[in-house]
Amino acid sequence: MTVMTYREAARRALAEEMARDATVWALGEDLGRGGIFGQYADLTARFGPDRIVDTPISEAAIVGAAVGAAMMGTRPVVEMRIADFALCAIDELVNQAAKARYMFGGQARVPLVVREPIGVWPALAAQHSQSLEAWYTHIPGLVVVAPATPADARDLLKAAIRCDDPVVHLEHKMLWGLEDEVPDATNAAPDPAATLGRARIARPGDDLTVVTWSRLVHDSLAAAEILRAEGRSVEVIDLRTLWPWDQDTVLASVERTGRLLVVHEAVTVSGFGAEIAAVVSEALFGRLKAPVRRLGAPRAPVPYAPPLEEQVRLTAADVTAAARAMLG
Amino acid sequence: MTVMTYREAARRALAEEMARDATVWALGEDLGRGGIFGQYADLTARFGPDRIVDTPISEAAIVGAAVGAAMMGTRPVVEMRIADFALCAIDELVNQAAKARYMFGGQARVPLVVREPIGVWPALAAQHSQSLEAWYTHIPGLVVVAPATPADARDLLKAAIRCDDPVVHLEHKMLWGLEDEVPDATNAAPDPAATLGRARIARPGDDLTVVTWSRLVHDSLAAAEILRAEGRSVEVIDLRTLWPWDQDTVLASVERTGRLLVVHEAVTVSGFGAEIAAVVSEALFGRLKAPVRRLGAPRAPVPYAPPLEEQVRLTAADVTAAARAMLG
Amino acid sequence: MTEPDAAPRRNVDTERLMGLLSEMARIRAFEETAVAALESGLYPGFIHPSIGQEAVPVGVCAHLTEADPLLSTHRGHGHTMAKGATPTGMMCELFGRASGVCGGKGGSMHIADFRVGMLGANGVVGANILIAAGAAHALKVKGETGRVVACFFGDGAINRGPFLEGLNWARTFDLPVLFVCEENGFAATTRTGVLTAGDGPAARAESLGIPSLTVDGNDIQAVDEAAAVLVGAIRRGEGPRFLLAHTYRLTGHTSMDAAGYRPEGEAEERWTRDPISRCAERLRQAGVAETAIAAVIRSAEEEIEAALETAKDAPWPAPEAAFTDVQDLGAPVPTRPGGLAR
Amino acid sequence: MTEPDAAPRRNVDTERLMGLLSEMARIRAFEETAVAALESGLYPGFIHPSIGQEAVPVGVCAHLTEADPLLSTHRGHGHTMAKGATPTGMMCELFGRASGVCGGKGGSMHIADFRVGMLGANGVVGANILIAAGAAHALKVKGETGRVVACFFGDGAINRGPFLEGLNWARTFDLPVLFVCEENGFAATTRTGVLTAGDGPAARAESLGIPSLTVDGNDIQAVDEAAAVLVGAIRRGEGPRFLLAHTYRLTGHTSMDAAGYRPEGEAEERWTRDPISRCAERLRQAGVAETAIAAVIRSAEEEIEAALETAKDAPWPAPEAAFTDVQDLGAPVPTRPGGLAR
Ligand SMILES: Cc1ncc(C[n+]2csc(CCOP(=O)(O)OP(=O)(O)O)c2C)c(N)n1
Ligand SMILES: Cc1ncc(C[n+]2csc(CCOP(=O)(O)OP(=O)(O)O)c2C)c(N)n1
Ligand SMILES: [Mg+2]
Ligand SMILES: [Mg+2]
Repeated sequence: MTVMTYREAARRALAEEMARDATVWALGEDLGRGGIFGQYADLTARFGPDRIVDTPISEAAIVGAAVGAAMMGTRPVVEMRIADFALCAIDELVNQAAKARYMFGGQARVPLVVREPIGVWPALAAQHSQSLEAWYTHIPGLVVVAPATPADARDLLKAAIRCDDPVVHLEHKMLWGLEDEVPDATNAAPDPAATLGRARIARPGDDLTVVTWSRLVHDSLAAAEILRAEGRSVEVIDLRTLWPWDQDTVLASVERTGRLLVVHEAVTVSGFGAEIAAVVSEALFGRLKAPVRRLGAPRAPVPYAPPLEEQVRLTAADVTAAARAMLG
Repeated sequence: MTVMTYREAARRALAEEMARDATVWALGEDLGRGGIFGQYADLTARFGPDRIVDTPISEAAIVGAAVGAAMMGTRPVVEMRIADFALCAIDELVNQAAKARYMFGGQARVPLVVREPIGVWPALAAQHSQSLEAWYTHIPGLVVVAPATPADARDLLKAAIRCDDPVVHLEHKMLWGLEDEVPDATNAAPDPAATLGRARIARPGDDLTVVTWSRLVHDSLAAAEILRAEGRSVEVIDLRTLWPWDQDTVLASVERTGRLLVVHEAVTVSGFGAEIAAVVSEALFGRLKAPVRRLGAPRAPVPYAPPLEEQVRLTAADVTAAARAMLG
Repeated sequence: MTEPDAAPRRNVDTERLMGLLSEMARIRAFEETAVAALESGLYPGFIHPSIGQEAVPVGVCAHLTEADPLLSTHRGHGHTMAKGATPTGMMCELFGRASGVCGGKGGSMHIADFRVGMLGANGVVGANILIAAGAAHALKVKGETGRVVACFFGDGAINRGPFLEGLNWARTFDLPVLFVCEENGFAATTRTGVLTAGDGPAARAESLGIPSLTVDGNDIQAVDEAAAVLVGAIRRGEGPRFLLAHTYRLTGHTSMDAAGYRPEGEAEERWTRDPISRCAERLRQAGVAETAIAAVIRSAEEEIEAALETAKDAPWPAPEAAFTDVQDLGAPVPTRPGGLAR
Repeated sequence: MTEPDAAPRRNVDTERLMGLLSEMARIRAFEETAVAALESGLYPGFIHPSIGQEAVPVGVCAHLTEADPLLSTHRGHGHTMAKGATPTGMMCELFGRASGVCGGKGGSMHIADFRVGMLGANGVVGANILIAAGAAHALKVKGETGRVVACFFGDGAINRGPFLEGLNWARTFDLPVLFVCEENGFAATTRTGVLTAGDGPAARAESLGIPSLTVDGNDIQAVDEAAAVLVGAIRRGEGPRFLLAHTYRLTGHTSMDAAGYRPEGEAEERWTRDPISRCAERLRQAGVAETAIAAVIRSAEEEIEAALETAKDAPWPAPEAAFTDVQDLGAPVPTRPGGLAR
């Protein structure tokens, strides 16, 4: 066990994979100075500028080139800087990366990882704050990952790099500084199939299941703690991987608790919570004690001013209130 | 009443709006030769190349320029040719068009219409067949429209052009040739607020509600007809507008029938059916006779060969089977 | 045409130059005040100061009226003020107040002041180029002649696709746009030279058929003169023009960036070419009294000081404002207490 | 360097030229057969024939080996065959059969044959430019020298952002890519000249620091010679190169397009500059017997005829194939009967 930040865990994961496999490389803007969140700090000194590649401001080319490089047998790790900028490279991700293997009848493999820092960070406003994970879950060919803890920041990134299909790897801007214990890893690290697609019961409980991911895992845990004082037992599931998602773990939990609240930072409407709610409502029809509820952002862009931003950013208090309401 | 095609209805709608309002103009590739589906036929002769604008192959510029032109008081109608190519202009649509009004505190208005021909058309394969309506419903600031009939191809396009916010207008490739009666319109045509967001009960029924849109309205109607022979009464709701969507009509229907099947051509996972299923399951909890079911495409790209394409394209038989299964 | 500054200037219109100095001083005062206020925790986030680059927007906007739309960038305070916006609305916006020019919803990266034709900063590098082309296209559709759209962007933006698509568009449709590239040597922490192939922004513009001028962007007179030529041509209906202005970002990329990636002495050396000092020096040489120059600068500082005081006391936006101006149909419905809006 | 064809050629390597003729004839036969088969309803959809443009891929690919990756377009049959693919796998793919080179999943717009280094046609104009840059970047990352990536695209593609981003990328990182622009005068039904500002593809490439050659793309010897120069430079590690080949699309945009937007006589006039006839004529002038030329063409036709027959009888893919090769984790699970896969 070592205590480290989410940033450091992710940084080490990349460094270890690069040390292990010479075909792994990273590309993105300003990586040579450590990346804007420091998640690439010192990697250029270690691996050189040909493997930690500073790119022009050319998001389409960053992803498009990574597709070609992945097809040619390397494993590019693409840094998008801010998830919103990935919208400048959607053709490359959705029409090219996600479909190449299929369209070409299995001739191509596209083992690339697209790292996208998501979420609200104070005062970044509408064009730097989005969480669009639901979009990626809708696209055949993509794996979608969203670590919430330092341990997962490491293990899921490693698994993503080892995955032979394109992975959208969503790291939350507010989590970079989060410190927690990270189990010492053998370097013979995660097999993608054993790691991706597995949820984690972050806190066991009996009265209500909260399914969440990324930043809101922590707020949900805080809410669960508050509710414990009120005699309520809330199970918090950190989904970790959104596609494929761990239906077994979620369904088993909700079957037991009878109540499901899905919590995410993204806009509620057509968020990934809708998919979970639809699946669970169908699978456990007649066995739920309450309707499945979703707690997400209103369908509004993220505003700048603090009192406005507060209106669209979920907090532990929001989760607590929603859970309390469901528990009756 | 005049019988005309979906193509012709849409063509006339645009022509009428252009005749009525000199600030309405259209831009896209090959429009001067009528557009690839003939939906702009003869409009250049009537309105000239400065209002039916042939553009370079520059999707980002087509949408980006339309944003600027809309902010400057014109009403651009953008032709994306094939919905999949809109993925080359997602920043322009999502980060710019959808957010400008909000970010600038109401100073900007962006009255643009983005026309995107969606759906599977024989043998177009993975990069020309997508239906990504769910994405747009997830983005604050966008109105999302998907007409299924010639009458709506006209009325909804007119309403979209008159709408003061950006509208994503999804026309199905397989519907261009569909003929049907179109009520004679007064030229004092649809008020957006009275037209957009209103579902249509395409066929009334009592045992099951099918909510659908675009091409699958017709297959759902065919399924309802087949099931009538089996003594089952199926209500088919053509949603028409996906955002805002007509929750009142849908909830009233499902409350009555007790059963909901959502049918769409898009991939099921995180499709807009998930949103509808989640809302209805929550709102009518305990009052449903069966779990809400979704029928959509598997999470696979659209393949080329006919026997493969058939595996991912829904038909009336699929709707019939799913409805029959729900009716027990 | 390069570096018209190289040759000594024949005559100096001191009145005009005093006006330009004043505009530059106002921007400088705004940026310095805004940085200091941010560092004191008076508002959240960060800003991209344009300290050292003031001559470019001031020289260009001297040839624009409020009827001429302008599209700006993340580093847009200078463009906004040069375009005629009052600093108070912008300062209040930085402070996230209801009286901010965007009602507190946009912040520094999304400043806009439509009253003076400033149609928006942009948080996405290069996106404004397409919007500018479209704003100009609207003028064509509406048959309006004589108006000019100005579009500012950095030397990093020329590597994004919209640069190609937007310039090709403007030339193809012969639209009245002035593209202004502020070559400050950096894209965030990266030297733009290293990641820009070929002969740079102007060569690219020329390859797209757009005539260009290249100037010392720290020489306000050079910018002023070049802008006069280019804007004049555009107004006469000759289609788009391109201005490449060499300048230097005297601060870090953001107010939080110490710019440790710059070799020691570089910024210091560049400060000696600060456009404001150079302008003042030229005025002195032309016989303008030191007191007159100081008065202009002092007055700029006072104006910004007043804006700061206004912003400090300005009321916050009402929470419900988070849900307005999203869209007319299907707008979110506020539901607090008991949860957020849907 | 322009139009090297203008000057009469000194000596003709007839053996080489016969080989090139044969390759062109194979492509021509493939396209004509594929169009006819489509028109007879033997397979669905449409194709983009490259009739009239055969000299470009043949001349370029004569300098490539199977180790050299190639990225193609929607109009990619010629590129694929010139790269060394057998016509049978491609014809079966058009027919949507299991023995198609993509197992029937791709079709004409997504042909790929990785065995010969053909890494994919593309249904999105310009997208292949970025993929090509990246394929070359992989060679750099892996430290492989001497291999060359070829990337074909049309004159319409140069107005998309990826053209700028991809060429800038290739030059910035000094990658081994040959960019080949097939200027056939059209983007679908639109004249490219009308919507392309500036001096065209080569001028843009040069502005991005990429040396270029411009040739008569209907003169196989000119293409062959220019490709030799450019590929040689790239193989020696000199970075990217650009080839602009003037050609003409002798058919409509697709097999369904009657091209009524072309003035009468234009296509007829252009047929007189057909690269295959010109090549044959040059061979005749060099003393090659008419029978030898006819034999080459007949043999090409026979090869394609055989491919057609194979395709007609080839088995369909199993329905489950619709669900394979999506992704390893989270792949769809076939559930018919009783519904589609989830
Ligand atoms: C599409 C996009 N990519 C990346 C960024 C992050 N970013 C913001 S400013 C900047 C540097 C821009 O450089 P330049 O265009 O030269 O403008 P300058 O900051 O020098 O004024 C970057 C990379 C962004 N905002 N948008
Ligand atoms: C991004 C994108 N926009 C539009 C299209 C539709 N389209 C297919 S081919 C074509 C014309 C391409 O012209 P060019 O690049 O010159 O190639 P050519 O067809 O002449 O070989 C167009 C517009 C597309 N496939 N992709
Ligand atoms: Mg810069
Ligand atoms: Mg062409």
